[in-house]
Amino acid sequence: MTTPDAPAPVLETTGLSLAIGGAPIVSGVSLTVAKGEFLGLIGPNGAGKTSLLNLLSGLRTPTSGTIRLHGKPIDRLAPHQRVRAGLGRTFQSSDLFPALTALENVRLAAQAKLGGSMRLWRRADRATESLDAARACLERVGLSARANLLAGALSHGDKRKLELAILLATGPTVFLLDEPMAGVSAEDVPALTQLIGELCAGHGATVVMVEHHMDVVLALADRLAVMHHGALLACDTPDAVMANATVQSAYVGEAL
Amino acid sequence: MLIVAIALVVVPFIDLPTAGILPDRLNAPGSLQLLGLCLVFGALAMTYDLLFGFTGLLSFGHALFFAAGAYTFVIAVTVLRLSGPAALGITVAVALLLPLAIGAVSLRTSGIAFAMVTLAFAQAGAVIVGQDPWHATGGELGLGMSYEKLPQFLVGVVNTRYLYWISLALLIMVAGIIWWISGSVTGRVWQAIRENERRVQILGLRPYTFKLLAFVSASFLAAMCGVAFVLLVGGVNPSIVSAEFTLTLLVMVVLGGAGTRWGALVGGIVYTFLDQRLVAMAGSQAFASLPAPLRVPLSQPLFILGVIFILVILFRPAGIVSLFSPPARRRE
Amino acid sequence: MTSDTANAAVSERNTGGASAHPAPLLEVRDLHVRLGGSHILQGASFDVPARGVTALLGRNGVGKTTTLRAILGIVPRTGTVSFDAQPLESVPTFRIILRGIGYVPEDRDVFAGLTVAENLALAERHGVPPRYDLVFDLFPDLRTRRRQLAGTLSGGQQQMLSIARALLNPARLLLIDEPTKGLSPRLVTETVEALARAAADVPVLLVEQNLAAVHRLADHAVVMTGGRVVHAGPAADLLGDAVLTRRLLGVSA
Amino acid sequence: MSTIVLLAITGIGLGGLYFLVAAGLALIFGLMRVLNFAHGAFLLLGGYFAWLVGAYLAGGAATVSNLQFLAMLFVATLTGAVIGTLTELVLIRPLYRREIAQVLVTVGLTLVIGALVIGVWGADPKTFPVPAWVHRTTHVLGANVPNSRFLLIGAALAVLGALQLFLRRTRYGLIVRAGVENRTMVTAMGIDVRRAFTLVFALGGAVAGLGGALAGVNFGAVSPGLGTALLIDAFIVVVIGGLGSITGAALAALAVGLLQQFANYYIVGVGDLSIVLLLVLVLLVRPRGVLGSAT
Repeated sequence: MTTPDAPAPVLETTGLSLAIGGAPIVSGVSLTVAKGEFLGLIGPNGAGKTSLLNLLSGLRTPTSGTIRLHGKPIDRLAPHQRVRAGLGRTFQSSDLFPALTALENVRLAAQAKLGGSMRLWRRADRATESLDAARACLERVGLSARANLLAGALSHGDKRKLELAILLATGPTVFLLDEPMAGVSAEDVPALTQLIGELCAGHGATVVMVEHHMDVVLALADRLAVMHHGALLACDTPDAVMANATVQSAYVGEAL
Repeated sequence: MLIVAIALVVVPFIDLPTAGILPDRLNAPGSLQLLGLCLVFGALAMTYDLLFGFTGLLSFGHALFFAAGAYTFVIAVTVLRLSGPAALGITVAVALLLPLAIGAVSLRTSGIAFAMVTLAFAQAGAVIVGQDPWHATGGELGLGMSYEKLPQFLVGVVNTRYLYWISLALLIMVAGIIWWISGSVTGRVWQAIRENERRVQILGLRPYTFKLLAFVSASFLAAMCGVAFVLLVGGVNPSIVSAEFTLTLLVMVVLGGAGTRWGALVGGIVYTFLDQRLVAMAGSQAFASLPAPLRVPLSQPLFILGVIFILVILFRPAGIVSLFSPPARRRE
Repeated sequence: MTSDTANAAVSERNTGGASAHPAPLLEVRDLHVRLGGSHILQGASFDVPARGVTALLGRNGVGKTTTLRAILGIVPRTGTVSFDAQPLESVPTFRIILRGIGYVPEDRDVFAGLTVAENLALAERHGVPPRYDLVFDLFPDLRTRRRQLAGTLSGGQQQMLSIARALLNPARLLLIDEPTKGLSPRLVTETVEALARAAADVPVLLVEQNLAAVHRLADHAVVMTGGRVVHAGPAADLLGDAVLTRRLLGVSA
Repeated sequence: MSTIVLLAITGIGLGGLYFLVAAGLALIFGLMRVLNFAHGAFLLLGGYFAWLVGAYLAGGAATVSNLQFLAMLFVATLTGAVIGTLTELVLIRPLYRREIAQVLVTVGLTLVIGALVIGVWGADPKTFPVPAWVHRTTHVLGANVPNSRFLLIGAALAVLGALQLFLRRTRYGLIVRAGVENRTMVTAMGIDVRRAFTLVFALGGAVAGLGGALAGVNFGAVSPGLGTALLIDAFIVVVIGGLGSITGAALAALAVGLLQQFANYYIVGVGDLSIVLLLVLVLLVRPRGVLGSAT
């Protein structure tokens, strides 16, 4: 499939599997994502999409298989080390730090990126370099006006944006987005879609996005990967995937 | 704040009757010792709150580090016959290394398991202190402090005011350090760990390291409270290593209001004061005329404190400091 | 797969229900659910008629499962829910169930450490004769596997056990959440046929992603988007209209 | 040889006592996820009420008849059951879904009951009357084993058997086993799981109360510190066995009892330390305990 002059994959999994209590959750997923590529990951509920992201970000340990980032295996890295290696992610549910302000939420991430979080003598409100970085990230998602509100008090749509600002602040080269539209009201979807498109393009980032809104996926993704029963059913251009009969029957439900 | 601090500093110069609230007139040694004890336990409760209320680590072994500070200092002065500064130096070393070792092991677990491992370590400490295999702790009887090597102003009942000031200085130091580090860059990470540990990892930070730092910081400060405690009461006994004592700390913090700025301090002071004075205040004549079914339980401070504690949990989960929170918040 | 006779039965029941307009069995009005800071249900309102299968449709994550859980009071909710004209808001979950609602949860939720027989025995109620004959008639596999631990059953068998548990007592309404999720095509067919037989006697509120299964079973359709109901009407009308289906469900039926 | 037999039987007896205390804790934690600190206080009250009845029946003598002893055990069990029921109804139930507060309220109850016991009966130990045969020894494989050990082993086996019967053969046992797996689903089957909560607290309290009386037998006296001392041992047993597992608690109790006896015999005074070490080791290797469940 890969032509000789194709760019080296940024993210590559080989035979990635996860079983919990003997039940297969992810089975033998081999996937490559090229530099700057936007991959949409779709599939019915329970197909193993979030589990796959958890394996990539290190929150779960695979039963077998390997993950390479920029050609180097990262299987032995803890979640925080993978983030430092450039693998950033967002979560499906906006479980931020509700008792901290929006700015503090982003600043923790900026601090982690800049280093020096382990400084007991350094007052948080005087750590200007991370504050500036955090403000810039809030600005880019359009949340500057709400910087000093507690994250728990933000509207759902703003929480999704804050989630993106935190991701930006960790400075990743690869974005793993888990259902960025979850719980977002229909009228807010187009604007958020546009924002995600701009952020990813602006960063030249490589993206893997799990999303159920097909219009969002089709608007953003270069390629679509379809999961079903934990396995990768297809991975191709959106047009080819939408025309694929197996995908149609599994995802759209024409099995009967 | 400043007014309260100044008032506390000048207490030993004020000769006032206290109408039975304190054991004696305000600046008498007995009263000053009780007030000092309140200040030390207030500070100790703050150190526990740094761990439990601020970082979200439920440890059942915090008393161990308080006791480690107290015992190390007494043993250094009395058994090893070291000078004050040398004893303090050894205590500081123990107060850093012991929590580093115990924290490094315990923090590999979390939640209830963490609570249980810390409880087990504290229990091991209690066993060692009680059985006294190296003839240093005085076993079940405890150990009185030898004052030979300590400065003269620490000795004798008439000098209780200096001990009171040391307690006050300790409290100000502990409160200041906790205020500073909880507002620090690292302090924000601790708060973040309490709120959502999984997400801290995804920021690229290792929660274990930060939790260990919180554990060592809180334990070190607790050990310093232990030093002030032995200076004030002149000795140690195994009750300060016991599991009950850790539970007492938990009660103080929750009673006052866990995770709030002054809750733990207020809880520590109120608890200690009631624990020490309820019996004496209850010794009045009106009390003696009560029928036995009322008098017997009311003569036990822990009974009253336990009931208050249960009532606070049931009806005032944010602790007694929430009684004084601005009414504006209730309006919304 | 869909036989002509079944189709006819569906449309007949459909028109019968629509023309008579009897009082709905279950009325949901302005239902809100907030969980962990997200506002999942944002004022959902719909009716479940006293006859036939009502399918609750919508994309993943729009709040279908939460709606069922909110009706039963498993998640804290505001708004009104009435069953047979009786309000359910302040009724604890177990009493809602005892009023005659059978529940088949998402992911089956059988008790893995209990045997099949024990899972069923748990559903038995004081003074209500359990309908073992009916259950074992629908799922003969369960009879032979009575002593097996439920955790060792296959996904399809667990699904059958979960449905059997809900059918053991006579119910006036069944809430069934994604019964075909994660099943192989053959098991999907079996499950759907069993449900069709069960639904002949009792009204059902069904959450289902598989549109073919919806086609086979549903008389009425309620479509949710973003925590609200955006469409309600006869299932045949919705599924017969490719443009509408694509717009509401984002898929081609 | 005789030493080893004596140590083994004594260790098993001690394990039996630990199991009696740990069983109720494991039962309550398994179903309700409440770490019940007041369990030691239930035990304490059971022990004191048994002593009260025994002292009254014995009329100043050091021994009681078998029937009188049975009455003491019965009263201890009943006391534990009553206090367990009241605790669940009055303190735990209003705090439903506030799990930390539930733990804290049991801490408060421990303080209250401990203070009451000291207030009413004083801080000194009270000699615990037992039937004369309990003081005698039985010759086993060359060792003279005190009969009290056999009493503890027998009681622990009886409780283990009764609990297993309850869990395996009764409808409430079925509800409890199902509730340990998935409380919400039990409710969603039309079962009032709160009644099971009360029952479990009553049962846990009953076993703790019985444990209190048998602790009186084991130590020859009851004292206000009895509850906390045994509670910590029971915590260790429950955590090693896997929180919530009755079988795990039984195995861990046996291991802890034996380890403590043998360690104490070969190096005086390390018994308590050895079980702490065992706990730390187990938790570092298997943070959920030997038979703990995965979630």
